[in-house]
Amino acid sequence: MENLEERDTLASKYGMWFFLFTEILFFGGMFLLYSIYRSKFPHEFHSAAQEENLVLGSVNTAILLTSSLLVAISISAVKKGRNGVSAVLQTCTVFLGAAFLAIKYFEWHEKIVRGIYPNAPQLDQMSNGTKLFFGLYYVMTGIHGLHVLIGMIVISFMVYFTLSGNITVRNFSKLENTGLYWHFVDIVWIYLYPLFYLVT
Amino acid sequence: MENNGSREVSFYHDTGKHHGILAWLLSTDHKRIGLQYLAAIVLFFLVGVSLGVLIRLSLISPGTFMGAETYNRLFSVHGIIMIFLFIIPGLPVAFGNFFLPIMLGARDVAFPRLNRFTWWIYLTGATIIALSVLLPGGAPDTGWTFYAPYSIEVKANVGLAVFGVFVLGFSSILTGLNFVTTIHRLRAPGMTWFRMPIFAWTLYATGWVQMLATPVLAITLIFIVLGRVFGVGFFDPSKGGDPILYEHLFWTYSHPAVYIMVLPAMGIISEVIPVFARHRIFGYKAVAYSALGIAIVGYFVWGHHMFTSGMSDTSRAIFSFITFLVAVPSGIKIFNWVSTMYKGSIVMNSPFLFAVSFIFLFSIGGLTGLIIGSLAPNLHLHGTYFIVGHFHYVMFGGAGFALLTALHYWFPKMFGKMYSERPAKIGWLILFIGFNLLYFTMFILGYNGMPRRYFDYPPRYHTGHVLSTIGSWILAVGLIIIFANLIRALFKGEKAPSNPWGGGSFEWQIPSPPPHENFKERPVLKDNGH
Amino acid sequence: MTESRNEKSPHIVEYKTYVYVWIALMVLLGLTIFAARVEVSRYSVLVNLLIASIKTLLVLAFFMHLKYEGAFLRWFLTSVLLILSAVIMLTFADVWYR
Amino acid sequence: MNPEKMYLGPANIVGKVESSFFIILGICVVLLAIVTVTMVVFLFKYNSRRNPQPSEVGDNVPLEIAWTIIPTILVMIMFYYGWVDFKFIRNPPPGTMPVIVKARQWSWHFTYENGKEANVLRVPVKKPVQLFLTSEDVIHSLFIPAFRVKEDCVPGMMTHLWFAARDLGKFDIFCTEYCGLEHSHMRSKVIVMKESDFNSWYESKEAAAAPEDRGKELLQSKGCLGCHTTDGSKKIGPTFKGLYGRTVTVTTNGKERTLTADEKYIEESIEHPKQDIVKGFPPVMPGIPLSDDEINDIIAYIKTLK
Ligand code: HEA
Ligand code: HEA
Ligand code: HEC
Ligand code: CUA
Ligand SMILES: [Cu+2]
Repeated sequence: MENLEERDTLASKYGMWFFLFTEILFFGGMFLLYSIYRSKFPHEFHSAAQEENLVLGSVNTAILLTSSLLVAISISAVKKGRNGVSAVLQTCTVFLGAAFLAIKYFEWHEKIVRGIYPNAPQLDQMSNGTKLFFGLYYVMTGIHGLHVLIGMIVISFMVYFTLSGNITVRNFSKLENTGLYWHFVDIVWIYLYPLFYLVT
Repeated sequence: MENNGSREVSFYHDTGKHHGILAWLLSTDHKRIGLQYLAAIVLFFLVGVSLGVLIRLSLISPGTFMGAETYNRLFSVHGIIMIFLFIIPGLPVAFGNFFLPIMLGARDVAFPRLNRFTWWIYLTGATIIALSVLLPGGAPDTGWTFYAPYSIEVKANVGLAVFGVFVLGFSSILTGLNFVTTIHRLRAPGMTWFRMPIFAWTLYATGWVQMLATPVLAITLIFIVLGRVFGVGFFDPSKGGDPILYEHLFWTYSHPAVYIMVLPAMGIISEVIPVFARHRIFGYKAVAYSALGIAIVGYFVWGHHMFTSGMSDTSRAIFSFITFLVAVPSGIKIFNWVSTMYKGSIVMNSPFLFAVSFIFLFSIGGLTGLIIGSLAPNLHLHGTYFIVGHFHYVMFGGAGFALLTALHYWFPKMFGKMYSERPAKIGWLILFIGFNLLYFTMFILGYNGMPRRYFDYPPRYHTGHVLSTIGSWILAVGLIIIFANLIRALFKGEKAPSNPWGGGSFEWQIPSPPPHENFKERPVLKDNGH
Repeated sequence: MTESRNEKSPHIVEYKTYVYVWIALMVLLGLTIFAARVEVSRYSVLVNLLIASIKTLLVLAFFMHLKYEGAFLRWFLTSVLLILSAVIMLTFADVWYR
Repeated sequence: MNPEKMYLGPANIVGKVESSFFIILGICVVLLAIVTVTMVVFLFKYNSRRNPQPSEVGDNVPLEIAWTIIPTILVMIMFYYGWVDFKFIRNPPPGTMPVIVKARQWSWHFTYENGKEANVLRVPVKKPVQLFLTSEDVIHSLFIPAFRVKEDCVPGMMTHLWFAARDLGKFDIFCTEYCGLEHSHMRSKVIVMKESDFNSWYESKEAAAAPEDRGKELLQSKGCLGCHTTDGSKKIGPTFKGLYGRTVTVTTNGKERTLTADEKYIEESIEHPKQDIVKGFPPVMPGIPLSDDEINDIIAYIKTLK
């Protein structure tokens, strides 16, 4: 049975992609709600989006795109046998993720102080479309943020594996799959960004 | 491949570093996991049906045995257990786990540890649901559909139950992912896609539905929890939300979910009929493709649960149209099964009896599905006992009977013991009679306007309810005989040969029960396996 | 169907390819801000979504290696996206005509 | 088919639903019979005792195509019949009599064009009536089995259905969307009256009645009697009989206290139902908006219930 003994990297890659497909439909449910409520309340969404901080949103986009670049290069590095380079790049990715979340924290904090959060008395005064916009904003960026957090944790493990020799030139599918996940999280943000910051 | 079973160690013997119960709970052997799932599934089935009997008991004399509050919780918990703990995981996790790798000629599934993990998630989900039933605050009383805004406002432990279902969804997604990858990567040499057993085909289609539909339920349930905890009003009209969107999202999952229930069942029937008819399955490719057809078309018919919901008339028409299309691939399967018997040499053993009654009962269930899938009749029949009749026919008469088929078909292989035929057949007959009395009456009740989820009802429906309840008692007798017979066989049954029925797929070429690594050497498929 | 049992030698994408892709992504980011701020037209939302989709394609093709994988995964991904859009369209068939 | 020509049930919709139902049922029964009979014949004919040797049968592509195409055509026919009748059922003729239906846990409330309110639905015979349905809390569904009509009452939006009754009499109204504890008792009646009877009811002013009578009427129309009785028996809430002056034990903010039910207390109980919860009852009473006058009328009526 040695045939089966072999590590089937293609199987794990398929597994990861299949998992990402489920993630697409998971976020798909939210995008569905967003598009329907936006088509019902175009003006409210338009004006509510003005509350968003375009600069912070754009900086965050740049951060995530850059982190994706680092992950991609780190995989090529491992394939070339440069584990040290790879580990440094991965660490940088984790820090970029942290920066993303920190900025997100300030954005949320700033809104919550102004009483813009679900069920807040101030928000309840506003129009229905505004309530929905911010409800969606918190839920979608929140769940996305959770994904970023999980990604950071997983990448931290990968840094450890890269340094400890668990990930090698011949056995890197763990890292590759982590990379896929991280890029996916990036893609979700690529869409969240125009939907919440640019619809003004 | 010759069979020298005596020298190979059956998977029941512990070989790893753990022993006893731990060796089972930590094992990543797909057969052990499958058996543990089977135990859980049968347990929840028995809990669920017992609740069903209580529902029936209350209905012969509302108010005598319980109050409205208890009744509402009863049918909700009955539905939640039956759907999310029994029938959606049901066939794939128990029989798929045990037999899919063997049928493909593999040693295990693609991700054995992930498989183990799904079992723990399943158990966690089940525990959370059990807590929601038992904790003070009250069992959920929303029905299994958790319709907003009621589910957001009500006091009972709905949040917990919903969270439990969410967790179970994870288990379901990962199982589907595991099986699909297994089928892609671990087929034995020579086993091309069109030489796979049909059961593998149906699990493949099911796996895709699990992966692509369940996440939608997950996010929907998160919205319910967020609504309850943080007051996020996506489905709350006073905050601009739209309750009908909840129904859309819920059924976007829950209709495909009914095919998660029935596709593996169809796979099992496609395995059993040819074996006992001593005849190759008729129209192999058509049966295989129709599984994919059901899975794909089934994704786009969810709106038929919402014909009276206030959805736009345009989309009602669209959904009704697609609903009718999904009947065609189901029909193809039925016709091919029947033709498989043509010019066969049929042996009427108990697995075959269950399989044949599946065809009959599922046809009734499916055809009544068409009646309610039609726009005008649905306006009358929606929300009545006609629907209750329909889904018990497809779920119990379909998937439930397939579970019994599989139990009787694979019992010798799984446990290495033979059960006695006679009690199994008697049990089957009683079950069949009781079943039809219990559920056919519901069609008549429903046609006469008896609404579902009713604790109390006008007296003119009383006769029907009494008949139906009597049916439930007969059915109970049948089930008890069947399970008693199997349990007896576990302890007292004769040793089973490796191929008692003369089956052709790989599992019958290895000893009963199978050895640890299934095959001594990788099997190669030479002839046409089915 | 191209399903080789194991990849022979891993495909290594050069660092600089990735850097070019990153530069392209950054340019698109600038473009999308520009489109949103300056060009205040009805179509700016559409333009923004279009740009987002181009960015996504770049990430998928290069960072996620889809360009170098077999056709299998590409087909699966396409079907998944088709299913999602069909679901969204069917739901809109309700919301728009209600 | 012209449903006006023949008698098909107590409302015009019945014939529509029924005809498509029976056409589809007919096709289904035939299909089921074909499948079952063929199967049973095979079971006997090709039983291993009678036919010990199976014979090889190759796949049959024309047959596969046939049983793909023919069922497709059949289901299209079924769809068609359901759909044409549906179009009739969903599109009322011009000039219907509108009635607004408000559903709430767990009672029905009907409002007519001239502002008349009731909790049973009175309609004139032969006249097309259109119901506009909505809900004040969760989703309900109005179902008149005898008329074969049903539509959900969704909070925050207006749905509709229509029918023209043909027979005089009283018919059940059920709620068929699960809405909580008393879902199965959320019933009412539709009363089909002669045109003249209906008109005299419709035009009648609620004779400037005494406050007690208005109170009684309000309890009816506001759905209080869904949960409370006036005869001393316990329903979901405590009975109104003898309420005024009764000593009640209530829980306020988790603390129990005993008090005597006076006007103030009853008014408070109605306006803020969640504040004082009577011992032994669940805190399920909804806040139902009532004007001060209306509350006074209700109290006046409760006072008469000794
Ligand atoms: C195992 C589960 C299962 C399966 C397989 C099905 C299969 C089908 N169901 Fe069912 N359904 C449920 C479980 C299932 N259902 C449940 C649980 C509910 C209620 C949910 C709730 O509200 O709680 C429900 C409710 C439900 C409704 C909503 C009713 C309402 O609430 O108003 C509708 C309406 O269209 C429907 C239709 C169908 C159809 C058309 C099929 C088709 O797939 C059936 C196809 C099969 C056949 C047609 C029979 C075999 C074929 C032949 C004999 C060949 C010849 C026939 C032709 C080609 C015409 N179902
Ligand atoms: C697979 C799914 C499944 C199965 C098998 C069943 C089985 C049964 N169900 Fe189920 N039912 C549902 C799924 C299922 N149900 C769902 C999803 C709903 C909708 C809930 C909702 O509205 O939200 C529902 C709703 C529902 C209703 C409608 C309630 C209402 O609307 O008010 C009724 C009423 O009669 C009912 C009855 C029964 C009965 C009598 C059985 C019988 O089959 C039970 C027969 C079993 C026995 C008679 C028990 C015999 C055995 C034992 C007691 C154990 C012996 C053990 C050993 C010897 C080991 N069910
Ligand atoms: C959903 C069911 C329900 C409806 C509808 C309802 N009530 Fe109640 N009511 C209750 C329950 C349960 C209680 C006891 C618990 C409490 O005090 O909240 C109660 C308590 C009361 C009390 C205090 C009784 C006492 O014995 O102290 C009054 C007065 C009252 N209701 C009036 C009304 C009026 C007037 C209406 C209609 C406008 C109404 N209720 C509608 C369920 C209901
Ligand atoms: Cu109102 Cu059920
Ligand atoms: Cu369905």
